[in-house]
Amino acid sequence: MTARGYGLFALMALALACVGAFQSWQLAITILNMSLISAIMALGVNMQWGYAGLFNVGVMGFTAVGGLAVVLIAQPPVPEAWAAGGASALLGLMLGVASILAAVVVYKRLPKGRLRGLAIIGVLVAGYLVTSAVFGPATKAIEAVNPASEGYLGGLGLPVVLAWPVGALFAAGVAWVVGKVSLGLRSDYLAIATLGISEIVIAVLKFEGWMSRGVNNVSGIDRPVTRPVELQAAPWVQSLAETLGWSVSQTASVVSGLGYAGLFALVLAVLIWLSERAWNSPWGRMMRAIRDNEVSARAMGKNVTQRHLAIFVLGSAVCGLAGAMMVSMDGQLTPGSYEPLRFTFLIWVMVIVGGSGNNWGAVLGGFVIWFLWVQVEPAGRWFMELVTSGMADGSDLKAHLLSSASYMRLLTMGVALLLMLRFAPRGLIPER
Amino acid sequence: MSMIRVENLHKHFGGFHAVDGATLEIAEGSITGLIGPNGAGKTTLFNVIAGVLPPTSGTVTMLGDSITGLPPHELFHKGLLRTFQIAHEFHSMSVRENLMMVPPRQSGENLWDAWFKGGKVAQEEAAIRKRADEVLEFLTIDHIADEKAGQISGGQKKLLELGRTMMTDAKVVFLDEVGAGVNRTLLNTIADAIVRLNREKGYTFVVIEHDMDFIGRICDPVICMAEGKVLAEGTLDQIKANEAVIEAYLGTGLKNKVKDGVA
Amino acid sequence: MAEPFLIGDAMSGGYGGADILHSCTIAVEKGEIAVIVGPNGAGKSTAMKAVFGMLKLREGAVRLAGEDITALTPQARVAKGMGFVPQTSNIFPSMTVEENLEMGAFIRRDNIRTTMEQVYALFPILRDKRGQAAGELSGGQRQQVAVGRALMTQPKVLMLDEPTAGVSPIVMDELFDRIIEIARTGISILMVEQNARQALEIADKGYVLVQGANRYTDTGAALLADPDVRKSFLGG
Amino acid sequence: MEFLNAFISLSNFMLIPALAYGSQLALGALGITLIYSILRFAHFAHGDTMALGTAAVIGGTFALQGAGISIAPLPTALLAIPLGVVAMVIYLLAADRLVYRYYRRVRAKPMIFVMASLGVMFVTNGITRLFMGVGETRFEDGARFVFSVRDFREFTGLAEGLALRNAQAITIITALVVMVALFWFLNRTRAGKSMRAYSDNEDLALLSGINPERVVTITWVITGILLVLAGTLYGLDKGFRAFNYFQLLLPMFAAAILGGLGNPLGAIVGAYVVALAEMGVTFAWRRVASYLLPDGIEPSGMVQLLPVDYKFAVTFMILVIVLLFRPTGIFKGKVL
Amino acid sequence: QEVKMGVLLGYTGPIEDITPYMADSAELAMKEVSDSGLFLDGATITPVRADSTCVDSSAAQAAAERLISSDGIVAMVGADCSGVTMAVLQNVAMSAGVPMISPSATSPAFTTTESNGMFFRTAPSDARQGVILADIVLERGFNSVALTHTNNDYGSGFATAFAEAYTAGGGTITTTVPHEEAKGDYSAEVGTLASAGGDALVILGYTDGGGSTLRTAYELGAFEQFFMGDGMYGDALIANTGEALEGTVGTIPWAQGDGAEAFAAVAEAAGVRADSSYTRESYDAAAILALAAQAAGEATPEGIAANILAVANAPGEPILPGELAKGLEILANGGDIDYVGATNVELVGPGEAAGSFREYIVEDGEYKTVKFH
Ligand SMILES: Nc1ncnc2c1ncn2[C@@H]1O[C@H](COP(=O)(O)OP(=O)(O)OP(=O)(O)O)[C@@H](O)[C@H]1O
Ligand SMILES: Nc1ncnc2c1ncn2[C@@H]1O[C@H](COP(=O)(O)OP(=O)(O)OP(=O)(O)O)[C@@H](O)[C@H]1O
Ligand SMILES: [Mg+2]
Ligand SMILES: [Mg+2]
Repeated sequence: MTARGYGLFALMALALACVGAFQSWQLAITILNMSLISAIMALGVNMQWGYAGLFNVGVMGFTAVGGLAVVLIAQPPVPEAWAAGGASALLGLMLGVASILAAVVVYKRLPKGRLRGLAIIGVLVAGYLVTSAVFGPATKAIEAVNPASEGYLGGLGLPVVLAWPVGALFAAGVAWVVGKVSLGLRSDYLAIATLGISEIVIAVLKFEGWMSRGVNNVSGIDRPVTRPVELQAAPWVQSLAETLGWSVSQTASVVSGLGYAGLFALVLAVLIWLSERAWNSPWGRMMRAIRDNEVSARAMGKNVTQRHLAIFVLGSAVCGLAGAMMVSMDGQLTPGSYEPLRFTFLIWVMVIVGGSGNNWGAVLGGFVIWFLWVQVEPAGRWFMELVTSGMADGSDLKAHLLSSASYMRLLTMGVALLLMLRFAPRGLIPER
Repeated sequence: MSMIRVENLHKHFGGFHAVDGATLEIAEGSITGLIGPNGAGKTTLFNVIAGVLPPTSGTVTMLGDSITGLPPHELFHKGLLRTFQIAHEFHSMSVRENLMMVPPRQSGENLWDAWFKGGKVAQEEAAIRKRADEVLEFLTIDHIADEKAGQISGGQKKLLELGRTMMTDAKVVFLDEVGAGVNRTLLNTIADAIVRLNREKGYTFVVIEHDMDFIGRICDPVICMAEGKVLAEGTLDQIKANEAVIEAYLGTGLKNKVKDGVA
Repeated sequence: MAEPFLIGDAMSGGYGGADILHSCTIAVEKGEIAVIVGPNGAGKSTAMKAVFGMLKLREGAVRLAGEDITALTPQARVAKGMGFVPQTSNIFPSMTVEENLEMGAFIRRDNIRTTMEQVYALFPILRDKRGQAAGELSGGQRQQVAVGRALMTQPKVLMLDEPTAGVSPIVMDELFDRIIEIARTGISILMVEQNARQALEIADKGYVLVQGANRYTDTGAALLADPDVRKSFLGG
Repeated sequence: MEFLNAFISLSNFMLIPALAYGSQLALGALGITLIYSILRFAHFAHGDTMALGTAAVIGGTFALQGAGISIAPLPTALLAIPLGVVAMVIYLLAADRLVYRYYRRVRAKPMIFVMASLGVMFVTNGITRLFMGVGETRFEDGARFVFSVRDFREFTGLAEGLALRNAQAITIITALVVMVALFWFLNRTRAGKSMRAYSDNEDLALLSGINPERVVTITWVITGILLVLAGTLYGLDKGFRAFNYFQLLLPMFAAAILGGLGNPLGAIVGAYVVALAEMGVTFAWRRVASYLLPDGIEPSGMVQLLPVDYKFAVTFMILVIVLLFRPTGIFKGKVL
Repeated sequence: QEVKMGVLLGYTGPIEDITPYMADSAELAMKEVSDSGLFLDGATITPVRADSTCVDSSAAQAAAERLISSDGIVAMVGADCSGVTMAVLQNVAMSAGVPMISPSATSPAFTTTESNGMFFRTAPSDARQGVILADIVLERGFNSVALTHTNNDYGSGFATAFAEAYTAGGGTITTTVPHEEAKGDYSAEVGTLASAGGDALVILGYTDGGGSTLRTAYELGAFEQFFMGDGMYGDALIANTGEALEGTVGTIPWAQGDGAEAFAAVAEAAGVRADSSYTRESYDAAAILALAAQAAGEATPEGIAANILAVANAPGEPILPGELAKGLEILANGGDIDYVGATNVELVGPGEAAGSFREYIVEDGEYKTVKFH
């Protein structure tokens, strides 16, 4: 990293410290924790875009898949639901997979031609019918089990930290399939395909209630760090509060938040070490070559397709990991909240503003953009108050402007984004 | 055995037959010149052989094994290298890095080694770097080794194209107009290098060029293509004497040779 | 002596970093052919771009018919009657060959049909390919389109950066022939060439550039006759 | 008779709405594709600029209504469109001067433009809401229907009815006219060709005497016209709500990309495909089938390809499948 | 003395069109309390708004954290959507010990979730409304209906409750189709609903998606009779759907008596739009928080949390909107009140509200009360 980089990170730390000093330490840590997660997501996207030039606009889908892993790993199983239809739901799933595999076998075995097309369609239709005959009733039965608070199969009831690597694996698995299907597409076409697939993933999460409770959300998921409410009772926290002269609840929140921050920072540190080392090795040189000119890289003996798939899977796994971390911090999975603007485009903004092709840039971007995303709201209000301060009290315009202050949030975000892009068009810490 | 054998090869773009039943043979150890009018299908033929384009029909064999339709990276590992007529540099990488990425089977390209076997990777890197620097010096572009390849002059890009083929051991090298835009004095040096590589290391070369001096200096035999087919084959002198080749390709020199006309 | 029709006078400048051109001068008289030769990376293309205003000069001036045009934008220079074929990316790849030629005549308001016929006569292959996207052409065909596009402008001075790179001998001869003809009609030609011997044969004036500076300047014939020049820059 | 009923039912519930929706998408997608091909970036601010433009038209409409001017049975908003166009062209050009021009000068990568357009999107989002608020605004006046279901049933005596709203009819007609005009402009006029040339090779366009700033200006003017038209027609048909316009962004992009980016014809075809996919794949054929099947046989289920739950997923699935077979869109599009 | 209360709602995002009116209503109650001069020896309440975004729970948590630890609010009205509300409750409010009353989070999950007594809501859970609506539909002789609901926990929970009661009562649901908000075009959904048929269409959603569905269904001649839930109630719906809405029957939590009218009058006097979704619930939420502080005699989170149930439920003097001053006075004198408010609030322990429902019918472009349930 350059001096400029260190300087910018120092500034970022200063900004967080100011939040702590002038607003509150709880807020500073809330922002810090989500910034760490955002930084990890940005690292994942940077691997795909910055290293390989893959335009993945399906980040949302991979994050959500990672989140689902938390539910499936950490939630306690629902025995009634398993009894009601667990076995047949699984059977249904397997039938579905089997029919797809059968179609693939048909595709590989039969010669090209009309017969093959018809055979594939036949296999798929038959598979669909059989699958839905088994699967449909099973899921209905599961969803009917205590729908207000359960209505799904639950998870395995394992420790929640285990869900993080599993989240990464889930995302990697989905990415492998997605990559196999769509990596032949270039730039914007890949973008829209991945966007589409991520929408499909969210649709599945929303509608397959037997698995994720759908739009009814899963809440109260186990946490990797003791919750502040429980910490408040701990004697050492109380004595710490006394030493600091803080309230117990504040101390507990800060301690719990720092616990997450430690875990997340550890993950981030490992990831960035791996990324930096890879990026500065012949592997990184090869990836840059592939990004610059695929045709030429192929002619120089690099298996572009395979490398693309690998980096796509790797980057998506990192996004999935971040998604799992986020869900386990929130303690809930809300499929309805996965929106492209928040979970895809915002991450892209982080990567580009931070400096694509530079790991530290992406990390800094994650911090800066998340900080802004949260803090532009008071800034916008403050600005509105400033603007209207000169106006006569009770004037209609003033009233209108003040009541519209909430819309300053995105407006301020836009202005901040434009300013940063203007003064650092290649990113805050650009690729060398 | 012939190094490359192309049999009745067709490549169609829509209704247009860019390569239209070409059959030719490249002898092992030869430096074969490939000439022909613009649009004769030379580059297209290269692209099909090198796996960039799938053939419409026909076969290509290398040392007796079929390589029809193999992807370019596999062909590279079989020892088939090529340059591009329109330079395909890695524009955001330095000139030296452009060369250093070429050698195959670098252990540092494997993530595991890159992460956990730093020593081994560093050792390999030093060797590769040395070789790259030698190539750069030979091509007289060592002073721009650290420039971004996207920002070097047109001729320098051509040299870089050639340089990449010198970074690894090859069996057969396809050169697509490496000379176009390259200074003639330097081109002579390059010609000598090609001959040397051919003699000392036994590389086979196939060379597309429009500069007859260059062809004459290094090539034997010469194949002339036209309209997707092989028009004539033989030594350069035979080709130069061929009426059809003269009409389609060589022409008879300047009409207004001396300005303000002597006549 | 009166000032040449077009002159890039003592130009210094580069792409933002260190200077590429060091007080480099190139000029062409009305109706004459000037040829620039030199090793790769000498700054020939850079000098051409500088004359055409695509590069900011740190020092020096460009004058056309006595008028200082140093501050003009490239498109203003086009309006003043200058035409340019760059060395690379010199066609509109997704437009058809014919549209490429039309774009060459963009600033003309008169009938362009006859000029287009002349281009087709010069490069017959283009007539066959006129409905095809230029990006799908072979390397030599593209080069023909590029030159054809510049000819369509009917400029007062035509600047060509390696027009013959990649074209077949027969087309190259035609092209040089045509360039001589054009020059005879009073148009000035300034070109960079690596097919230097053929080019200098038809040149009224030759420049040898090395590392951004003028090394030799003389008539074409004289440069051809100079053994040093031949050996170092023309391949013997 | 039965067949007619089936067809009317199909038209009423699927064909006409899909055609109208497709036309609205097409106008939007055309703008996106134009900016993509000429200025070379994906314009994320498109949806929100559409909202702002429509807001301007609504302002004008209310002013006209206040002055008692109307062109009933046509909606007054049509009269206010020129005003909206002028406002939007000024806005877009201002955005270009303040934001995009700098990146053109430094030759920034397309992705930087995309991010800048996201910034513009946020800003526009705020301005629209400051100006119009967030609630739903209806500004349609004049007659609502060319003919309504009830009129149609009475008139024809058929069991099934068919509705054609004024806004739908106007949308479809306008879209057709605009498409033809745009094609003529791009392929036949000097200005149009200079735009295509600029999009192909900026430097060379310069060397052909094309003034790049002029090309950029024309592009934004056309975009302004297209997006105000699209936004107004959409608003007339479905009511104005700023957030809905933002949501339109994805289907519009889907249309432009599916058709082949940078290809105007593609944008149009893509838009209709997206619209039909959204409506058609999850369409329940039961009602239509009940007319076509012989008496006595009633379809038992919904006769539906897929449940409506997956409506959006299905649209994207179709998109992905089409792209797998045509990797650069239905009509060969550009790749940056 | 100044007391700060948070108003955490989604001013941007999918429900941005109803939140401004909710916030206005909540602030109306706070202003009423401040203006009375009776609140805690002349203290005033300053509302502090923050954006919950409705969908982005991370941003919502940060906003709530800022409200609590930086702005120093003692209680908050909010949040709105169930997902963000749960996140704020579990991760911020509970640990900070700040009570929150949501005017619109209707998910059944809140009934059972542990909250340390920090979570309340003024919107009754959808389960009961579903049953009541089902009865109304059957009572009116519609034995076969098509059902569409907005695709979130509100819509899906409501639809489940409705369907269960309706089929149990002998009705047939021809099909159930979820719809997304803010999509503009609902022809596909209507096409499916029409194809399925039925004597009427039941729409459980919001003004935007539900309203558009209703209008589209009417204009395409798919259905003539509609039933709807509380989420769509409001004059905006009448303005936007016009004659299509005529004859539509629906339910809404409503004070039996003068509560709702009283609220309408108060709101009109203050120039606040009262007829939008969840404005009544928002007013009530803010009023209860203020009254609870008064009952505690101090504006502290603990005090407020401890007194919410006491002021909201019987026994005591019933208090309607506009009568907050009266309530404050009674409490100051050590009396007991039962806040009735605009929606007949009855808090069944933390996390659950019970209330009465009004059955209304739209006639001549107005909502007319049929009866109370
Ligand atoms: N993608 C394509 N689509 C359509 N036609 C093509 C395509 N690529 C090449 N062609 C045509 O195929 C013919 C052969 O082109 P090719 O590049 O092989 O010629 P070449 O012999 O290498 O010529 P040159 O000496 O000019 O490089 C040309 O006429 C060209 O127009
Ligand atoms: N866009 C650019 N940015 C930075 N440096 C450049 C750029 N283009 C060229 N250069 C540098 O300027 C020098 C001169 O380049 P120029 O293209 O003028 O050479 P040339 O004489 O035309 O060579 P050639 O015969 O190979 O075309 C080279 O060293 C090159 O590295
Ligand atoms: Mg070629
Ligand atoms: Mg050059």
